[in-house]
Amino acid sequence: MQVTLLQQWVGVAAAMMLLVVFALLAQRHMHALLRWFALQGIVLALTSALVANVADVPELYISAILALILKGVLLPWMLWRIVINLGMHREVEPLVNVSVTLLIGAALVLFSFYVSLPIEKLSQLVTRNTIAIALACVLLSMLMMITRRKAITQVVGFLAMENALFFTATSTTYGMPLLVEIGVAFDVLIAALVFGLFFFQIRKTFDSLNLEDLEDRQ
Amino acid sequence: MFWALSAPSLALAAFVSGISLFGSHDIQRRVVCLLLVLSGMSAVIAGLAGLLASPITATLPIGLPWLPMHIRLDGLAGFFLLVIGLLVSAVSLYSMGYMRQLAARFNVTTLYVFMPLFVTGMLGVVIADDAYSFMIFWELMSVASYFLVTLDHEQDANRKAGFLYLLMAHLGGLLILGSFAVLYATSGSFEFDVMHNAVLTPTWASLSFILALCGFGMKAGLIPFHAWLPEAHPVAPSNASALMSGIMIKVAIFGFLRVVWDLVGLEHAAWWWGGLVLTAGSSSAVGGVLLALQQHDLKRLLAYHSVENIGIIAIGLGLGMIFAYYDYPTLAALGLVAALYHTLNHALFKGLLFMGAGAVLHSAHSRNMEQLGGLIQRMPRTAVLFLIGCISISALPPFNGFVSEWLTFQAALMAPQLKGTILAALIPFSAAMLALAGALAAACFVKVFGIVFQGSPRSQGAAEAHEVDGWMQLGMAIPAVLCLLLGVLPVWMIPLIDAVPDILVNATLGESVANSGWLWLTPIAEARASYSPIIVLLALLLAGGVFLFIQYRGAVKRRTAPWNCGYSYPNTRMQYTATSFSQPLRRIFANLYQTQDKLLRTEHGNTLLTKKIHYQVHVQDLIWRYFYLPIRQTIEWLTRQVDWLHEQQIHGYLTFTFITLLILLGMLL
Amino acid sequence: MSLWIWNLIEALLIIGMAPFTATLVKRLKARLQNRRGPPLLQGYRNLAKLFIKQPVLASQASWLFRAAPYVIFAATSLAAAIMPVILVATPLTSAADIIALVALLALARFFTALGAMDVGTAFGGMGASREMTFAALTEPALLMSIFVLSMVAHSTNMTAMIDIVLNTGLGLRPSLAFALAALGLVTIAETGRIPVDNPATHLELTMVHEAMILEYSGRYLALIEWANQIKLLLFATLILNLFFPWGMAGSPDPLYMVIAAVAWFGKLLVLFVLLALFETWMAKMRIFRVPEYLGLAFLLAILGMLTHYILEVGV
Amino acid sequence: MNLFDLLLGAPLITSVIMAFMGHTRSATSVNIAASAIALITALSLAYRVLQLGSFTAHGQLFFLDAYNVFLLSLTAFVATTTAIFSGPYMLHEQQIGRVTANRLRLYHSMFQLFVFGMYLVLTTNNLGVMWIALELATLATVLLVSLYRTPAAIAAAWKYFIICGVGIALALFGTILIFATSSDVLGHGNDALTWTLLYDNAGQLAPRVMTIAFVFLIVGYGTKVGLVPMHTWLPDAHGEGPTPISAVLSGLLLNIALYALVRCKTLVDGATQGDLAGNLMMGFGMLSVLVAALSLHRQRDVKRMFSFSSIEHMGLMTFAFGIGTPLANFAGLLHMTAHSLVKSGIFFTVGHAAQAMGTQQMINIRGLVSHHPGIGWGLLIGTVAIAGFPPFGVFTSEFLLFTAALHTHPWVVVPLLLGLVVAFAGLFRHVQPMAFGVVPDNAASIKINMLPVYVHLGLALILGLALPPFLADWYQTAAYLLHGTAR
Repeated sequence: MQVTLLQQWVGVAAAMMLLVVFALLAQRHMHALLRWFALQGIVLALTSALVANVADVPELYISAILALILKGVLLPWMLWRIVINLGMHREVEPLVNVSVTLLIGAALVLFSFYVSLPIEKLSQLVTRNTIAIALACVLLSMLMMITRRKAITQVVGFLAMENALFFTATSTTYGMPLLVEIGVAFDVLIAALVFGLFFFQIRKTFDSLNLEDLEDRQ
Repeated sequence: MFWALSAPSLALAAFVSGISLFGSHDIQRRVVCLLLVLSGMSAVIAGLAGLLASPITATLPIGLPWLPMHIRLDGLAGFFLLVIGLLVSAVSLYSMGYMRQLAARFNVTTLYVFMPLFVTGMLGVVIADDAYSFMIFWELMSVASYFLVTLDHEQDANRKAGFLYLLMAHLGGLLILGSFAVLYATSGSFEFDVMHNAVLTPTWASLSFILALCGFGMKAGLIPFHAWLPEAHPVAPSNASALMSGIMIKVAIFGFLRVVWDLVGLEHAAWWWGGLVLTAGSSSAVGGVLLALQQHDLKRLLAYHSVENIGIIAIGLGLGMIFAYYDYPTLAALGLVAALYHTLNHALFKGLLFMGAGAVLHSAHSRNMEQLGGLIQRMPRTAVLFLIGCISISALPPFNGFVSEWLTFQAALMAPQLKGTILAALIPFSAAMLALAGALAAACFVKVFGIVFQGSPRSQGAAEAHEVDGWMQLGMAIPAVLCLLLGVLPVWMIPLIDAVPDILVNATLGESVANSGWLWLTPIAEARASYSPIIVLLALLLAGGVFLFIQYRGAVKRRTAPWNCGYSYPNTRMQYTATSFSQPLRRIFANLYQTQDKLLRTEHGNTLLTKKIHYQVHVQDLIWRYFYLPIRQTIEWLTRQVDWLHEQQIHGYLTFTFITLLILLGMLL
Repeated sequence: MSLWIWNLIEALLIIGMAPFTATLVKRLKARLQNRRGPPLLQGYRNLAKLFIKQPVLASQASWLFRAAPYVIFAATSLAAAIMPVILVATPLTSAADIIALVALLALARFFTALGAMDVGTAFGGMGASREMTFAALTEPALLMSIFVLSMVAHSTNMTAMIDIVLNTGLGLRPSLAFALAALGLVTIAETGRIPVDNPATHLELTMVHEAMILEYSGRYLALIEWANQIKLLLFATLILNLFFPWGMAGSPDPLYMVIAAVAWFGKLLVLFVLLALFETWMAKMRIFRVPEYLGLAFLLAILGMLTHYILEVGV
Repeated sequence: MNLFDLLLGAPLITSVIMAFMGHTRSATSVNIAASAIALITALSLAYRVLQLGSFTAHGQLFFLDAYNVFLLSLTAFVATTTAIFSGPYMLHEQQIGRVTANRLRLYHSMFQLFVFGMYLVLTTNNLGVMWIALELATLATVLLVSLYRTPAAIAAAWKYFIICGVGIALALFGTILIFATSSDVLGHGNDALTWTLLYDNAGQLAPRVMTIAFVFLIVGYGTKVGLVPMHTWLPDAHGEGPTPISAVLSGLLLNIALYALVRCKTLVDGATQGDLAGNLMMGFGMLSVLVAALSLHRQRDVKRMFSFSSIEHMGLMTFAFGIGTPLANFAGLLHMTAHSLVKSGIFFTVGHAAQAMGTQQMINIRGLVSHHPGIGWGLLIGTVAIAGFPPFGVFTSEFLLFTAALHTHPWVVVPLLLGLVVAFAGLFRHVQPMAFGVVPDNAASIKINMLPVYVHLGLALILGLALPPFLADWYQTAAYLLHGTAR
């Protein structure tokens, strides 16, 4: 089947998503991390718009716009304000040094490629080859949550994982039914609100966002 | 079947009244004890009906929808109903008096609530005819008796004993559940008669046998699993421990018979089944009595003796199983009847002894034999009843203990029929163990009676002891009289028991016992062996009576101080104590005990003279060190390893999820 | 009915002969120590004296102390009555077999110990404790040694056991030899003879049986002493009739009875000479050497049983 | 006004009202009233199912069959009893100053939101909506767990939120995969996620993809069920949250998560025709029973200990559904009901005990039987019931489970038996000193409301002794439904 130009663009967008997730893994500074997170939201919106165009599924445009507003603009801005007025010091202390994390990330991509091989063979969708990348994004964002010391970076990891899931939805199934899509977006929004609520609490009681202090209360 | 149902329902009525009437203790006591006595009576009648009439089955609407509760009243259930009924009625009469004084010290409502439940549980187990209701009543019995054991839960030792008791009961219950599950897996149904006719492969049959032996052995107190029994029984109030020691371990024997002999069926038996039960029995017999000898707590001593007597019953069962395997049905019937006869005897004299111990505890306020003594003058009637109990348990002629031991010896002497198998050599050795256990039991009960009742009182409590009230004496008199009757009239009792071997090994002793008249007991054949208890009793009375008559007109007796090599008047401290009485045996069997002795010596100024000396020895069971502690330590070690899992931080927990996901995905490649 | 009367006569014979045989043993021992020893009827005179004397009781002795001698005497004399002495087939043997005999002796011992504990002195406690300890070790050996014979005879009925030895020539049987040795050792322990316990002494440290009956006096002491003498004669007859029954009367006509009586008394004489020799040759063992002695007896009995299985069951 | 709207509307509306209503004594009564309305609607729905058998509403969006109807009525019943129990309990907490007035307002509205989430999970027919409802319920419980605002409570809530968030995200990935394969068969709309349609033509779904989806689902929903190694959030969430929440969390939320997992398992079984899904669940179940049993021994906090007991029982249920035969499913369903009744009863008692003794550390909780016979005996009988002693329902389900397991995998029963005994030892070793012993001097006497506990234990007793026929019939149809064959 002749691969049209637009389909190639979808492939490029998927590659961009993978690149962004790796960048998130590699960041040292909080501000840079948030900027890349916003970029991820925008790329996500772009891919869903592209897929909507390629597979001519109209509702996908709505979810693309939704993604752009919510994940591209709103969440990063919220996180940015939290970082500013909590006066978080700049750098992100990773538990495991960055180069090792990147190595593990590469291995995970290879692993997710092998795992999703059978899915690609079966699915007739035009965007089937992006499933492997979607799975890789999910695993990488989980890795990001594990290897970060700060509560904020863990939240970013969680939200990156939500983005990866949104991307999976668009790539494997041209987007979930609208009802489900809205529901998921609504849940992510509430989750972000609750995170904000928690940060003030943690700040007030532990006066530091390090996760170690949470533990020694046991 | 009406009586079989009325027994547990009356016990349940007692349970309900126990709960509802918690207002005044007196009414509560009378109502509960009366209902229990009636329940005991109806159990006796049901037992007799079961033994004499043909088996009846019925179903009750409660239970799972597709498995209503089945009940069966056949010979086996009948015999054990008889045993339970006799002792429950006796103990309930005894409790009429005993509970009055107990109410002062403990919250007796729990006793009134859980004693009837305990009796209902036991009655239910005996008449259950499907695995599900058997298990329900079985564990109901365990839980109810747990609450009886922990009645006095202020002391820490009682709680520990209660915990160990319920843990072992639960483990035993699960093992029995395993053996039922094996039978269910092959027969496809829970009802006993379907299980009975199921054909088992040798491996499944042996697995079910092992599970049943361990499960019921744990409840009965066979040697490796007996550790809870001497801890739990002395701690319970005396009427409860009389019931527990008298009947509960017999219900375990019933369970063993029902599962192994009836359901699994001895035709599926392997040759080593009987041998295993025989060795377990003889080691329990000797181990139990050796440990009993070294105790100085009266009720703990009696509890260890329960282990010994269960061993003797197991020897009878083992012999029966061996003969059944080599298909000598009449000899198997002899072994079984010997075991059942001893079950009935033990229920009676152990119940009597525990009630006696309760009376001593009630009036002398101490269980420690070192502080008792001289009670025969202060409690004459209890002393006589206790003496009858001691003679019966030491298997001496006019009383019932001797008859069952005699039958077991006869069964053991049939071993040459087995023509040179290994078991044939094992049997005489177990007969020797039985003889040793019997002789040691006699030594132990001379010590008990001599230290507790004879000599002069060793403490203020013992000095002020007073005779117990009428109800308690009546409660003790019934089993005492029955002990004598069973000792003298076995010829009537054995045909009654015959219904049980008729079901299990379809052979009976009836005709060989009947055809030689009511005077002689000839289990197998006239020439073989015979014993006529009546002639022995008459001859004893005659010989003793003749000289009593001649002597009666003899010179008047004179009373002086006992001979003490001419020194001062002997005081109570010069008497032998429980520890000193068993000192020779402690030295001879030293390597079987784990002794810790304590010597406190206070000098008198310079170090040469001692002002005061106190010596105490405590004997601990070897089984604790080599069987129970290792298990406990491995579990403690495992819990420490698992605890590492929960001391991580949030990263650790996320890694667990992440790694599980990767492993599972990896498995699918 | 005549058999019952013969049985009664035999019983009275044993009970009557008991004091005579006891003094006979004393006299034989005295002869070996070239002393004259007591006149043969001394036993009867002692009993007569004791029966008349006024019994002295301890202040806190209970009814059990007074009842015990009667039970002891009754049990021992019944055990003696069970034992066929002259006639092989006495009716009482079918009423109680060998296990019942051992149990009756155990009953007697039980009440002796209780009598001893009743007074609450150190002697009574010590005697009872030692007696019951040794009894606990002797009884299994005694039972095992008898079981060997009963397995050969396929019955525990004494008449049947004697028949087997009398009529079916058993030939050389090592198991019976072991059983005989075990029974011999057990007899010495059971009747309280020299190596286990010295019947003549009142020394606190060594006496076992004497310590128990220290408090008894008058007619009670007479009954107990008499019971002890019956027990000695009973065990002697047990050894003789079970293992060397030759000469016993098959049927109750007078000629055979006389021969049987003479044979019985002759064998007794030989046995008591051997006993006297053994006692003068041996010294009393330390208390805690006795368990090894009894362990040996138990081992011999078990060996007897195993050899019976391995060698003779096939026969 | 169809029953479903009433069932879902009541808690949603009340949660909004409660958010704005100032905290007055009437708040608890409103809370109880709302739960009562929901209970009545649930029972009438159950009655309708009894008449008509399974039925759908609102155009395949909502759905009731034998499997979720008894769970719905059970959830409604336990939610009502918890509301009744939490009334006086939270007032007492407010009196001793652990909770401020407006936090109680948050408590009531979040409680209703949480109950709404659970009803939605049970009644929805759409896997996507089921996921959303479960996520909503998790968010509600996070706020409830951090109600006391103590450092430990916040740490526990944070841990709960992150671990469950990750877990549920993985479950979403699984749902997306299911949607991917089903959209080829059932078209791109909502039908592709409707469970009834999926169940009917599970055969056409691609087996490979379904297995991968099930891996994500079992890890995802397994975190919510509390299966080991994803269980680590559960002890903290129980230990730090208020007692009514621990009771509802342990009694109901774990059941709901397992309900969702088993729904997906039936689809996977239909697709793969193999027993991979069953074996996975059995593996996780066995691991949970053993690890939970061992970790019971070294606990210090009473609610943490009982949460490990919940993990052990959830392990048993997963094991039962893993076996998959109708008898095992029956045992699993019965165990679900009995466990949630008895466990919530125990948590009520433990709540009272903690209030009476002023602490949750088991070392200084002593002599309950003599201090407060109601609490003491309630705790003892509850522990005996949860340990699986016969007269109660938990024993029946364990009994059936053993016999079912012995049919198919005989040698698996041995570790299970050992696990149960070790668990009993660990549980009773802590409960017995708490119930018995001498009363410590700092014990306060509080107004206790033990009626819900005795009602729960009574129901568990009925389940054990005389299982009502209609309930048994439901279990039977559900068992065969889950086994994939018509009854």
